[in-house]
Amino acid sequence: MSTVDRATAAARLRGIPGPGAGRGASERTPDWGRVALQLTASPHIKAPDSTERIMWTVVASLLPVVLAAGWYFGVSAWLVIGTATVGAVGTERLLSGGAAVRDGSAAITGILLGLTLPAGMPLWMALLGGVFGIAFGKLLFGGLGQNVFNPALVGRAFLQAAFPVAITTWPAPRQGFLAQVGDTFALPLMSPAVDVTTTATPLAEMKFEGTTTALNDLVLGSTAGSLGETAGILILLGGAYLALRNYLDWRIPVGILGTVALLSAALNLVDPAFPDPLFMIFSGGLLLGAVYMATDMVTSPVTRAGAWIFAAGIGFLVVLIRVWGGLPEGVMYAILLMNAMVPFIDRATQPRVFGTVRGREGA
Amino acid sequence: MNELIWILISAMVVNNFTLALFLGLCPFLGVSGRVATALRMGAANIFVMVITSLAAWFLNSYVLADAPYLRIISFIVVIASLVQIVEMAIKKLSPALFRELGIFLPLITTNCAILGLAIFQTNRGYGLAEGLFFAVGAGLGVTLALVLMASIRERIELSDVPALARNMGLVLILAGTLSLAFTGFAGLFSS
Amino acid sequence: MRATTPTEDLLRGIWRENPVLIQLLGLCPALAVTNTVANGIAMGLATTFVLMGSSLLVSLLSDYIPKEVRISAYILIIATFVTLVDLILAAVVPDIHKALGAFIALIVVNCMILGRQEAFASRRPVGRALLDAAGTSAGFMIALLLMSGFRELLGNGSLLGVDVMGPGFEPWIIMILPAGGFFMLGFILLALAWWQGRAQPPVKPRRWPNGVTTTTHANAAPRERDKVVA
Amino acid sequence: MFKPPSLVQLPGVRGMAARPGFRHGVHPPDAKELSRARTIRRMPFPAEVVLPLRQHTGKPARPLVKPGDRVERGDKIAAADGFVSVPIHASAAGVVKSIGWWPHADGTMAEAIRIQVARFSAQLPRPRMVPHWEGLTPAQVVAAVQEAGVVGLGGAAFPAHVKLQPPPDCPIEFLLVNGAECEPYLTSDHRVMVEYAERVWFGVRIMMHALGVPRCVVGVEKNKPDAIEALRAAAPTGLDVRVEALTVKYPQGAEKMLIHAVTGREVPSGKLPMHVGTVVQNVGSIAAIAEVFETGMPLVERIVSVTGPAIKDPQNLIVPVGTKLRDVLDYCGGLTEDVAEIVFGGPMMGIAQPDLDAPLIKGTSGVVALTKAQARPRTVHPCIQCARCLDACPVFLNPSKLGRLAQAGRYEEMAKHHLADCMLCGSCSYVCPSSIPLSQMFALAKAAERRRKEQAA
Amino acid sequence: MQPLLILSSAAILGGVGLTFGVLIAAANRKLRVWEDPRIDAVNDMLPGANCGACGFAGCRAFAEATITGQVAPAVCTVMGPDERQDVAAFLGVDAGQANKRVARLLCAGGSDVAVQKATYRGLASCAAAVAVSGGGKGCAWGCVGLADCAVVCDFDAITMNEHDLPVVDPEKCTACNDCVEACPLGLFTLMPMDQHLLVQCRNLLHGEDATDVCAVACNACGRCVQDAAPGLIEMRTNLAVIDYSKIELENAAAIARCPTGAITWLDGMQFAEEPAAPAGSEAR
Amino acid sequence: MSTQPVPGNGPGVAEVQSWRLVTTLAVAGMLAGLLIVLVFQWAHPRILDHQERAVTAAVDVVLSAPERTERYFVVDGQLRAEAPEGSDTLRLERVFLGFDASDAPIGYAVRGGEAGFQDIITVLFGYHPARDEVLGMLVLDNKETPGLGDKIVKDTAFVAAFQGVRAPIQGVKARAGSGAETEVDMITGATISSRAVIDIINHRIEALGPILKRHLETRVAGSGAST
Ligand SMILES: Cc1cc2nc3c(=O)[nH]c(=O)nc-3n(C[C@H](O)[C@H](O)[C@H](O)COP(=O)(O)O)c2cc1C
Ligand SMILES: Cc1cc2nc3c(=O)[nH]c(=O)nc-3n(C[C@H](O)[C@H](O)[C@H](O)COP(=O)(O)O)c2cc1C
Ligand SMILES: Cc1cc2nc3c(=O)[nH]c(=O)nc-3n(C[C@H](O)[C@H](O)[C@H](O)COP(=O)(O)O)c2cc1C
Ligand SMILES: Cc1cc2nc3c(=O)[nH]c(=O)nc-3n(C[C@H](O)[C@H](O)[C@H](O)CO)c2cc1C
Ligand code: SF4
Ligand code: SF4
Ligand code: SF4
Ligand code: SF4
Ligand code: FES
Repeated sequence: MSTVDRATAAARLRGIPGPGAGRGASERTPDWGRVALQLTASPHIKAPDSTERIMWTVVASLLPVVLAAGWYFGVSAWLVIGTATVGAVGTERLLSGGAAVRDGSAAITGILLGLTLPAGMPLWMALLGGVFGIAFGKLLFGGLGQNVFNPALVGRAFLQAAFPVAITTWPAPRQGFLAQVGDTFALPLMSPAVDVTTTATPLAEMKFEGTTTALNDLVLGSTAGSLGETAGILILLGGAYLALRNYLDWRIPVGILGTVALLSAALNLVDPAFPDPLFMIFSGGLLLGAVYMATDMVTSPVTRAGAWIFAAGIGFLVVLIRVWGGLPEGVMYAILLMNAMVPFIDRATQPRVFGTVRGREGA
Repeated sequence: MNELIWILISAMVVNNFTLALFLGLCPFLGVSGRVATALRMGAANIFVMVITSLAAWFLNSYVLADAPYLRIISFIVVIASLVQIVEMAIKKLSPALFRELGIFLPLITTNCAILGLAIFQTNRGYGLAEGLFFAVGAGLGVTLALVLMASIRERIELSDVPALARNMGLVLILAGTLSLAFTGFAGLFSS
Repeated sequence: MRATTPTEDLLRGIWRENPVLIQLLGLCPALAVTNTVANGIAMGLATTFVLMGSSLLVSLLSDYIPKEVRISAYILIIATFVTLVDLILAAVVPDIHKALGAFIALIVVNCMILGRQEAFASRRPVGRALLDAAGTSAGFMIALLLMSGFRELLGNGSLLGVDVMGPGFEPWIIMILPAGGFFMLGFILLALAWWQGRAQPPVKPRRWPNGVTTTTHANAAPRERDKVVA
Repeated sequence: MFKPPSLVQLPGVRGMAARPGFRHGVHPPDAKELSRARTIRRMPFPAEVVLPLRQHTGKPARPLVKPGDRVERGDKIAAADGFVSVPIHASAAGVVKSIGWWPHADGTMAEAIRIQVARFSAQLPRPRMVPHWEGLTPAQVVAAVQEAGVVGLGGAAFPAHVKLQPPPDCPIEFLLVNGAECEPYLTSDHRVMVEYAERVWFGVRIMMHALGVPRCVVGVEKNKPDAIEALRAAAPTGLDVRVEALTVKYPQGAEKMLIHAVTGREVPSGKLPMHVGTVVQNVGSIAAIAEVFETGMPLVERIVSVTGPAIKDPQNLIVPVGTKLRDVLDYCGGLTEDVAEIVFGGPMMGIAQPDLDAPLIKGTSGVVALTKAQARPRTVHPCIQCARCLDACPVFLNPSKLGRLAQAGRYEEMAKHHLADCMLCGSCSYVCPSSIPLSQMFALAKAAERRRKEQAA
Repeated sequence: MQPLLILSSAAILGGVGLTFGVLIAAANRKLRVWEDPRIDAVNDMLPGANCGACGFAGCRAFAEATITGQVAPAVCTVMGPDERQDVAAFLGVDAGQANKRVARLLCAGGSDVAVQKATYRGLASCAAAVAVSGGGKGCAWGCVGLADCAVVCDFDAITMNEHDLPVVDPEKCTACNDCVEACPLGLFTLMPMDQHLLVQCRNLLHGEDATDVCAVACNACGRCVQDAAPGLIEMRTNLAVIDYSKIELENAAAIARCPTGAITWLDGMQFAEEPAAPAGSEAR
Repeated sequence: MSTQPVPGNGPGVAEVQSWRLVTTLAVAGMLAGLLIVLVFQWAHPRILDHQERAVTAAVDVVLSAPERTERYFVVDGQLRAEAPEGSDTLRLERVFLGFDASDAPIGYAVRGGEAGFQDIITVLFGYHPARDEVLGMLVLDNKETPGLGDKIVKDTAFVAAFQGVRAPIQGVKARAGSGAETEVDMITGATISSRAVIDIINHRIEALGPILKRHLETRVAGSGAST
């Protein structure tokens, strides 16, 4: 208890016209009323790049790929991508609020997830993939920046394991813009009807028939495959732009593609039955994965040495799974597996601190 | 030799005990909080698995040839007793090593992965060498899963994990995702 | 140890200390054989038999077992019951025996069973030990039913083999894969945490010394003392 | 090119030839054009100067005067308290008003001597003995420098005489003069080099004499070509001195980076420049030392850049130590409407001021006023592991990891990740796209670790 | 029935049991290591808060200390009286006595009565704010109100009131000292509940210099020094300082003439919403 | 933590007598062994019975319910009715020859196993060597992905396709075949498992075909002679 009522004391303080004025004996002349100064810790200036800017730039760089997907597979491509994005962004909005959506990362997740799906995928599955990827691949870890696995790939891996048939039903490209390339509008939880024109992907043909596809077709994208994987040139261009702006680490795509090229060249030399490097690079989701998915900074190592190891690991696993594994394509698994290794790689490749000798503490 | 290597790789990644066969999950969830601990647990696991493989081979070849129905009970009793003795020996001979590895030994004894190893080895009719490669592969696989999980959990510890995921829920989702990622190895070298 | 009432002994294992959902013990069977309800039930029954039987024996014999060979002796007892179950199942219901595979044998090392012997049966009279075993088994069974129910429903569209989701249903195959087992248990644990957290008021953020809130530059706004600069 | 033999040969340094830069670092816009071309002017005396007793690293000075005393400009009013301490001199003639609490340039309250400046009495220093440096022993030079109250003017205000007395087990090979001035906006060192090149060389001569070293290198960033030219033109013949043009990069002026840039040597973690055979001194400090031996004047004024987009009339001023921020701002035409923050020092490492009554002290190298647009609050996102901070950190730490640890309050673990090597340069915070206040968290962690160690001791 | 089979089975398992019985028995003889089982038992009974209020490195260390008789169980202030009794009974010792102390704040300058010079933006932590030029509070000694203390308190004893001052709930406070260590300004002190007089200010300014920055600051007017029992309060560096070694001399007269309310008579909670009428306040 | 070596200075810890350890385990072991073997005595015939019935049922399926079957062991490239002395009957490969009501041989039931997608797939199939025709197929054991690879068991169209198909079988993509009588449509989404089944059959036929052909000829000739 005290002798002075706080309210009275406060009133006395405020009753003075303008803080600082007419305060009798005080020798200081505070002008707290004149300048509203702000206090922040140093540094007091800041580089212009922000997380939002990075993320939305990535979204923008993906738009050509999305457009190309429409050109190859018709309007259902956009429907699939759009639905996956709605699933991802909607979940983020619902569970962590509007501010979290504004940073743009959920939009990337949705678009990239969409780009890894086949054109005829029922929309409810695409939606479910987006929801699962964001909810259990990202938000459960605490949201942006905290996740261990690439959320888009978590969503896709979930779909692949849950609906393996639907996700390996590849419509042929260029069937006409409005063509019905799959049971896009299958009712939620219901099986898609399967009477659509499908083709094998170049990798499936390689694995199951032992035939390769002409490089021309691969580069131009006139092959079956997921929505984003056929537009190789656009992906490379987008990646180059992002790398120039330092929005992605060039070491990762270079490392992955380099490892794949090296390994497959070596195998191809030993036995020409193994696919050649260019086929390996331009087929399947390797380009999309190497340029846009492995480079997700959240789920890739922070150190430079780590980035090389990570990239080499992905390249190796891709070749391993494609050549000796049971599945025709391994990019998604390779990236997820290496995502799991990232915390360990980061631990093992801490930079040498200035003025110390590597391996020894202190100097 | 190829065959042996295949056994090893298969037990390590393709049919990973933890992530594909659901063996030894309790310690997998319990001791995967720190990388250092996980490594030691993994080492202890490899050690016990090798002992188990040897013991199972010996029992199968010399004691149980005519009484297969006594397998489960003999395996487990022998393993448990052996491990208990080894544990005591380590505790006595090298307290430092005991602190590093020993405390995990009892945890491992009562662990599905160990008995599972003995049973699978028997069912598949592995000989001594095959059994050893199988044990080492399985042990390495368990270690791999443990270390991956531990390094991930160490990282997660520094994240803003939502309150409801603070119990093991998130860890199980993680294990599920890891398990999904490991399906990428399915069918490896089988075609 | 704190004294408990018989009811407590029975109920504890069912919910408050549910072996799978709370203590995370006995996970291997809980995940491995719960892809169909039938398997789940069979595993639950087999485990119940083993747990009840060994609790009974351990409780009876604990005074005669020297501490040094405690674990070996308990394991011996458990393994005997497991072998019996194994043989009986193989003789009576060979299909289920085949579906459960090695996991019958692995009941021996189900951490939950040995845990109950160590923690309870060896220190308590027979009646209480049986009550505890019954409770724990029931808890285990509940968890198995939960897991297998959801997994079979989503993964196969059926329950106990009976089609319930209609003919057009697209099964979520992941649910009967290993990953689905992990996910399903994860979902259940998350749901439990959500349920428990719902009842309590939200805990205040505890971020110091475990953490400094960093969402601030903007966050400082509510604390802005405009009154002093106005 | 001058290559001193390496004392500490670190593997990983690759016996590196000197190169005019260091690895990592950042490139903030240097914004020096605001005041770069303004010649140094002397500011008139304010009505009152406030001289805090703590203006240097080390123990605060002990007051020698009491309220009511008359003091002349240059009189010693507070004495050094120990070796790592320097005296304080009256920066204006007048009457001691009081000795008590007053806002300090570091934002807190501190004890200060306030002098009511006598408007009409002589403000020229009393004629005093000018020590003739060539006749002095190094020890006498050191004593004179301490007595003149000279501290490092590069920012840390470390007593200059301490550096002039390296322990015998650390042989010094050369003097390194820090003319990098890598902080954006600041131009005071720049102007000193352009306008007082002769004085700088004179100071160098004295320092070399005191240290007994045969060589001297002056490091200047390439964005000050006129300074490099002026120094080279005025370079004394017969001395082994050299002006090195350095890459323009922050924090080129940090002594470890500077040494690395000039010699390729790395100062070992936890060690000082003298352990790699050099002493680093700021050009301003060198000029101040020169003044001691030119005019006998102790350190009572310093050259300050008053600049920034929120200052109406940016200037380079000679300011009496203890002048209040308010008076300096008034002299520079005042603040613009959109001022948000006033910083003592540069914008990268400077200290924001809450109070216009705070005095400029010996270590205040600049006053920078920033606008609302620059200091606008930014949303802090979680770390997205973009690794920019790793690429920025000049001492190769992992700020991202350190930041996560700091957020979790795991300070002891941070120490294992070399928190102690962080020099709080702010490069990591500057580049972080998520606007995480990394260096602030590190400062906090360092303070907590220090406290923990003290408690443990 | 095949007697041979039955016999051989029994023999096999009997043999296995025998072999390992022998091995374990041998190992047990040669290799056993002993540790006091009571440590675990006591450790199980302790609250497990590992708060360190007892002065030991965690509960287990405290358990060891109680067993060796170094400390009485009551030194753990977190345990309830029943649990304390349990531990004491288990070890057959006396539970001991502990005087209830609580954390008291040496500042009353909430945002309603104290001036803010500038707006701090940055980490929402007192330590961080204080490191940035003192956090912008007019009084350099006063509480900056960003709740470091409330966050460290493991017992939820501290809540921030609407004027951004921490309020300690004496019921919940265990005097663990965490808040004392956490406050960058050293504003907390642990005080026995049965002492009432407190100068809740640390401002070293004099007169209006002090009251200009905070209406409830101690302005060193000296009235309390005169009114209190001689020698109980002393004016040191512009601050009234109570000599707690003479605290038994305290009475509420000391606060009667304080012009700012800096000196206060505590009974229960500090900054209670409704100030309880203190004994002797009628004397005013 | 205070850890200190005994002997016996811990309060309340008495020295355990070693013989008690030994006897406890030995006696417990013996009792357990007894109990188990008793139950085993009861269960064993039943288990064997189940196994036998399972084999018969499987042969029934792939040979379309033969009237009776004969069992042969494959030894040194020959079919023998009796296993050679001292060999492990469980490890030898067995084939079954089925006869219809008119006692004409229907074909052989042959077992084979190879790696599928996850693990080994074991298949029993009926085969008529003279006509080079597969009579039916049954997957005995597989660990293929439920819902995907296990369609090799559950997909009735796939299973039915093996009745009457000519060996060597060719697996073709669903609806992509030319209608040739050697073609079997593989299961979409389980190509690997389907191919494994086909491969197993082809490989077994490759290995055993000539042997069976010879045996059938001699058997028919022999029985003809005997009739
Ligand atoms: C405790 C201590 C002792 C120091 N001793 C010396 C010294 O003997 N010689 C020297 O050249 N510098 C010495 N320094 C000064 C540092 O090298 C450095 O110049 C000073 O801290 C200011 O550095 P900055 O402006 O880069 O922050 C010392 C610094 C500290 C904190
Ligand atoms: C990040 C950082 C940047 C610095 N930049 C400069 C600078 O630009 N100019 C400078 O003279 N000193 C700078 N310093 C201080 C120097 O490290 C060093 O202390 C100073 O040059 C020593 O000279 P002094 O004692 O005469 O001040 C910087 C220090 C740090 C930590
Ligand atoms: C989780 C998972 C499990 C799979 N299991 C099997 C399987 O059991 N059998 C199989 O043949 N293919 C399996 N696959 C392989 C793919 O479905 C593969 O694409 C398919 O075999 C190729 O067949 P298609 O050419 O008809 O698309 C599995 C794939 C995944 C992702
Ligand atoms: C270059 C780049 C690549 C990205 N790739 C992905 C991706 O593959 N999948 C994804 O979900 N988010 C991606 N993001 C967005 C974001 O980093 C991601 O959602 C985080 O993992 C969420 O914490 C990417 C962002 C950038 C800048
Ligand atoms: S503040 Fe520290 S961690 Fe950040 S860049 Fe500078 S030295 Fe590195
Ligand atoms: S710069 Fe910021 S966001 Fe990027 S890694 Fe460093 S702390 Fe994380
Ligand atoms: S932190 Fe302070 S208020 Fe909380 S219990 Fe400890 S002493 Fe009491
Ligand atoms: S008492 Fe100290 S720690 Fe608590 S809010 Fe005030 S300044 Fe912060
Ligand atoms: S049940 Fe616990 S490890 Fe398998």
